[in-house]
Amino acid sequence: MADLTTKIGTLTLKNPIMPASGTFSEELAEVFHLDTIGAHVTKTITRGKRAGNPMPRVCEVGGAMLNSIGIPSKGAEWFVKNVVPFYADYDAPLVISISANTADEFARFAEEVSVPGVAAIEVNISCPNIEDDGKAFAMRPGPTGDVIRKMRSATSLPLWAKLSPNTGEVVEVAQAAEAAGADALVTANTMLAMAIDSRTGCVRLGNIMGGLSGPALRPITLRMTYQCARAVAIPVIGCGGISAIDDVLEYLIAGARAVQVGTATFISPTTMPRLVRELEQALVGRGLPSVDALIGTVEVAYEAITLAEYA
Amino acid sequence: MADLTTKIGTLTLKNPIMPASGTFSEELAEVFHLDTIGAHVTKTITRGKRAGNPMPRVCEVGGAMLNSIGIPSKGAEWFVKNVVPFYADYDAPLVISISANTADEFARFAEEVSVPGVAAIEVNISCPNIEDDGKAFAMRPGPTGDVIRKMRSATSLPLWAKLSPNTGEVVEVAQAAEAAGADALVTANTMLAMAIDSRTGCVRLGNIMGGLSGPALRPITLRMTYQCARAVAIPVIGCGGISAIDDVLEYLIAGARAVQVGTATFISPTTMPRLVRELEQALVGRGLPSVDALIGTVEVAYEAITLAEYA
Amino acid sequence: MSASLCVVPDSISAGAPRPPSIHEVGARIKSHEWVNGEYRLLVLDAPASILNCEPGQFFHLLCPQTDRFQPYLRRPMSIYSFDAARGTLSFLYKVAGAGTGALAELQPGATLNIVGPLGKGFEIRPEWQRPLLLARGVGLATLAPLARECARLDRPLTAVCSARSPELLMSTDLFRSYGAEVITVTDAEGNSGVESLTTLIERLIRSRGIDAFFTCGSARLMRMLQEMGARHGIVGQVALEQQMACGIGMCQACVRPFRRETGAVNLRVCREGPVFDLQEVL
Amino acid sequence: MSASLCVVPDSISAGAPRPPSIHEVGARIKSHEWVNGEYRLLVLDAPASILNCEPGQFFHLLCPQTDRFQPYLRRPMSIYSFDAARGTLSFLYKVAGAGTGALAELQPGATLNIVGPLGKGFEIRPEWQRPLLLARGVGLATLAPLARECARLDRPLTAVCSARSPELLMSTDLFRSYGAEVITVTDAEGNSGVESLTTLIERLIRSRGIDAFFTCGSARLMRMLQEMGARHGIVGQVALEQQMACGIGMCQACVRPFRRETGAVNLRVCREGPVFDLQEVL
Ligand SMILES: Cc1cc2nc3c(=O)[nH]c(=O)nc-3n(C[C@H](O)[C@H](O)[C@H](O)COP(=O)(O)OP(=O)(O)OC[C@H]3O[C@@H](n4cnc5c(N)ncnc54)[C@H](O)[C@@H]3O)c2cc1C
Ligand SMILES: Cc1cc2nc3c(=O)[nH]c(=O)nc-3n(C[C@H](O)[C@H](O)[C@H](O)COP(=O)(O)OP(=O)(O)OC[C@H]3O[C@@H](n4cnc5c(N)ncnc54)[C@H](O)[C@@H]3O)c2cc1C
Ligand SMILES: Cc1cc2nc3c(=O)[nH]c(=O)nc-3n(C[C@H](O)[C@H](O)[C@H](O)COP(=O)(O)O)c2cc1C
Ligand SMILES: Cc1cc2nc3c(=O)[nH]c(=O)nc-3n(C[C@H](O)[C@H](O)[C@H](O)COP(=O)(O)O)c2cc1C
Ligand code: FES
Ligand code: FES
Repeated sequence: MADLTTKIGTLTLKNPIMPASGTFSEELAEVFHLDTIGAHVTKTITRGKRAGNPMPRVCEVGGAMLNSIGIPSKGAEWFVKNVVPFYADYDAPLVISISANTADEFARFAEEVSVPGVAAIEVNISCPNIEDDGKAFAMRPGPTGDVIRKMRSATSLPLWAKLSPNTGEVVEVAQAAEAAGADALVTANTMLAMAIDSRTGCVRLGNIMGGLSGPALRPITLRMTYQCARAVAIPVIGCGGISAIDDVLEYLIAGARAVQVGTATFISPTTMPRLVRELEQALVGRGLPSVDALIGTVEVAYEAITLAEYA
Repeated sequence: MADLTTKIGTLTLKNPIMPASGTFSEELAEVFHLDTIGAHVTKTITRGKRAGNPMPRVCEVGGAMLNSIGIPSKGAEWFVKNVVPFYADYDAPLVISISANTADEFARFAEEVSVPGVAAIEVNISCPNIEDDGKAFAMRPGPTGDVIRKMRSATSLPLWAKLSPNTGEVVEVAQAAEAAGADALVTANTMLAMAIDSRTGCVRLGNIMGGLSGPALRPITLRMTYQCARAVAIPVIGCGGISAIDDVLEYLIAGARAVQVGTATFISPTTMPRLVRELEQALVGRGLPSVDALIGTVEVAYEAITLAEYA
Repeated sequence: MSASLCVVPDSISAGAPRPPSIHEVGARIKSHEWVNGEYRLLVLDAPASILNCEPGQFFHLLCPQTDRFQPYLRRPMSIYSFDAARGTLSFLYKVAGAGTGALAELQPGATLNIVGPLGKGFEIRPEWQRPLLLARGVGLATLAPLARECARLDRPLTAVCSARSPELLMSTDLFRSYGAEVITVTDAEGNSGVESLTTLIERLIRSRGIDAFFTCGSARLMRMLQEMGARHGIVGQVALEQQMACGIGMCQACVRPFRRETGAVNLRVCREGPVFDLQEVL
Repeated sequence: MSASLCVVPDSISAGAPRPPSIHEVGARIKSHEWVNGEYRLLVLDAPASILNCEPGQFFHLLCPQTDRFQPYLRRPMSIYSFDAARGTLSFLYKVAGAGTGALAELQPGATLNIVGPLGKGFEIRPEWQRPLLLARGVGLATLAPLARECARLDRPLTAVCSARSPELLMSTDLFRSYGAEVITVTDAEGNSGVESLTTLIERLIRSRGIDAFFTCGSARLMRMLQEMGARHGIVGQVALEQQMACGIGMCQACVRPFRRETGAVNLRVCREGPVFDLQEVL
């Protein structure tokens, strides 16, 4: 037996495995008992109704996928009335992901969704900031800080800032989120990418560009997780390309206090409960008493490979 | 027969297939005749001697690789005396890749290597700018413009700016390079990434982080190629994850006037000559008279997938 | 697609722990044969847990990695037949691209990972006493369990089966074995066009008293039935396809627009479908 | 590693078009057997073009993609034997991780893509009349062609073979068939430690008049021979390993530091090696 609990600020999760926003919904309850996992994270919603992006919305690219789902949303009111109550019967904390066009709108929205049943708010700042020429908030420390600061004064719920890999300033963005009062970081969202059908000459997503997710993303988001875990004191939640237990261990060793599983759930809907089981086995196998004992234990090996001892 | 020539500014290449810097050297002449490909691009050099990064310098991650070779270099003088003459016997233009710590040093270096036998200079601006807190030049439009502008007045050779995917401002960087006088862009270098051996808990590269290359990079650099080809008037050379003819076609369709092949040469050293042959076949198969007829022909399909006609 | 479309369904299944009804299982391949130059029949040994299916439902198949093909996402396939007593589940599929290409390489004895049963199947309402089924291509697979259900419910069925050529007509013997009247039309014989079919089906409506349409496999034929249905006041259902990622309802990849009282709504083909009201399809 | 190390070799092969000497070919697997619990012997049908090899050279193998293992980079393997007359090429390898794990799944008849021959092999200088070979583990594979070369050049060879246990001693019969005097030591028997071996080899130097060392397979034993060589003025060569990407000399992944007159230099194991002067290894 190993202790799988992990603390994300004031929240204690029974284990560090949770879904990534947009790859989880109530329907998964028909596949496994949703209380096997550490938390529930909903698809990003906006305050108003939105249709999302044109078709096709997904395609596969050599062992990974691209999506340009966008953020279809039935709006805040509908969500609070219909979705939040669904999760009331579960123990796992409900984390809701929200998006907005301006920092003020983010704040107003955070207030509206700070209702009983919601344990934390994940802030999807990968969406375009209409006050900054459409650049995503998460591209720069300034706008990221603004969003989190305004939300911080609008709600007392924990705020998880979900960072984007589409920036050269991830450490500065992470520190800005922390300074502005974020309780945790999620590293990271999808990477902007594209595919063309070379036979037809057509782009393969209706929205032309979309987000890369799945195994191909892992080395990039793992790097971000490592960089952020060293640069901030708040917990970092790793996300990107996790499908096997080794991937989970890699993120925890790099410094993540928990991980989110996205695309892998599409490939195998039972991935998360399997990872919970395998994590326990892996800890026991290594003689580790707890998840905590593994987090951030990465070692740096500067040595040359020496001539192998074949013995 | 199809016309495979492509123009990169004032240079005419006999075909659009060339190596990516750091994945090509004189030794490849022992595998195939180097005049089968469109150009020769050498590993980045620095003016002074450098040892490169600690071991291990490479690792593989699910269908892709990470490298932290760094830029080992015997210096400019040695290079001009020993490497440049090697290529004199070939018709394909010699493109040499250089790197430096400051914009002025880039300019001085460009002057020094503007010797007979060199057809163009590829500017590797993914290296840290010691005057900008170690941020790579290619992360921001300002430093990129500075480097190219200073080099522009120091040499009359064509300048190819090699961009980095590690920025959220690729279009601005591309436009800054163009405005400062770059003759072409190469999109792109490797993406900063990391891997940990979950069994030992050690980072898998001596330099901790390294560059992701190979198939996993392609959707990202293809997106950059498309963005840049639309944003600038100078030629864009696609680079990232190319190993099959469909990948070449994808980049050309997206707007690249030529492509660079990197990691694929490690997996199969005969990749480039194969791609040249297959490109000719593909053009003929599509009834296209030339590479030009394919470049930038990407079509955007906004339509919903309609109910398939199974007939 | 306008931003005013609603994008998630109005009803959400009631909350709280229930026993799982969607299963991810490894099923052994019992047999796997070509039925013609394009389609293969895949028969699996399946556990009882996943054989509580409705006609029109589908499974999501994890096609294998092979040297030639490396599919990543799962591939949706309609149930061609399911038999809880014998413990078998089968699919009839066209070998198209990477996914089905890889699938086609699997040998009997191998294990295939499948998720299901998924989606909402056909509903044969009590007032639909004299149904007509119009199938083309893959629709000949999707509509097979419906024909069995019509037999079980004692509704005399007329099955109009269309294909490019007579060799590609599949399932017709199966339809007949369920007691259906089978009428075949093919491009090769020149009697499968919308005009010929309109004449044929108008005649069947009059002579057989058709009161419901079921269709799958052709957008063109679906539009034709919508139009005829509207004209004659005949309702019905259609099984649709859309590219999918999750197949379960999580990702919103598979939405299509439908006409509802409140206006157009986007519904998930994997969840609210794949079977929809014929007249609601936009 | 200090920044003052030189990093590319001093000589660059003379310019200009030459006929290719490194080949990428698909070779048919003739046989593929376990030789003990850890090692497999892979024999390929190989074209003459790639059989112009030197002992100590290696090939770069494209291990296949399997359901269990998806290696990406090639894997370097020393030539265990090559025979231009019979058209065969073989490798003796230890099943370790993803690459060799995937390799081990290949069946006779299958095709393996290989690149080579690569690197610089052993050089038996005229003045080296009484060589001693010290091999452990994989070195028992790498040094086999050297033993054959010693036989061809008529140099009486003493082969000291070390392994964890007697079952893991490979190639000893092969060494004997080349006329070598074979001495085996194992951890199990307790005679493979540096101390026992020092005593043994000191004795052999005296009794056999050993004038050159060849070694491969153990850093510990290499250090021991460096030390003894320095003491007795005996030179020699060592075959080294280093992680590789290209295997041809393009990527600089495989460098190691060596002692040269001008100071320390980094040399590429794939190109300037894998065989190096024993005393130059740092
Ligand atoms: C609910 C449902 C039931 C289906 N039932 C059957 C069936 O019984 N028999 C049969 O032959 N086919 C059926 N199809 C279509 C089948 O899913 C596709 O032919 C298959 O996914 C093609 O995959 P591929 O990799 O071979 O082709 P590719 O063209 O290489 O596929 C590329 C991508 O597009 C998707 N795609 C391609 N064609 C379709 C399509 N028509 N519908 C949805 N996604 C598609 C694939 O899933 C994949 O993600 C059904 C589709 C759906 C949605
Ligand atoms: C010139 C040369 C000749 C060799 N000859 C032989 C031989 O004849 N027989 C034999 O059994 N082994 C030999 N090796 C070692 C062999 O290459 C490795 O055992 C093999 O690459 C392991 O791959 P893997 O995927 O099974 O193991 P993993 O440990 O999963 O490999 C991971 C990565 O590390 C590299 N790697 C692992 N071990 C070594 C090593 N010892 N040397 C270099 N790279 C390594 C792999 O190539 C791969 O890139 C040789 C190595 C070199 C450099
Ligand atoms: C289909 C799809 C939809 C997604 N929707 C959202 C979203 O609404 N909000 C969000 O923050 N991230 C969204 N993501 C990103 C995931 O939450 C996750 O960050 C990303 O997919 C990387 O993880 P993975 O490689 O495990 O999938 C989506 C990803 C996918 C594949
Ligand atoms: C081992 C290795 C070394 C590299 N060295 C350089 C370099 O010196 N300069 C440079 O501009 N790019 C360098 N690159 C990046 C490649 O030129 C190329 O941009 C990148 O690998 C993406 O292409 P690929 O996916 O086809 O490999 C290197 C890449 C690899 C794998
Ligand atoms: S395929 Fe994911 S919602 Fe339908
Ligand atoms: S492995 Fe590339 S230089 Fe040696």
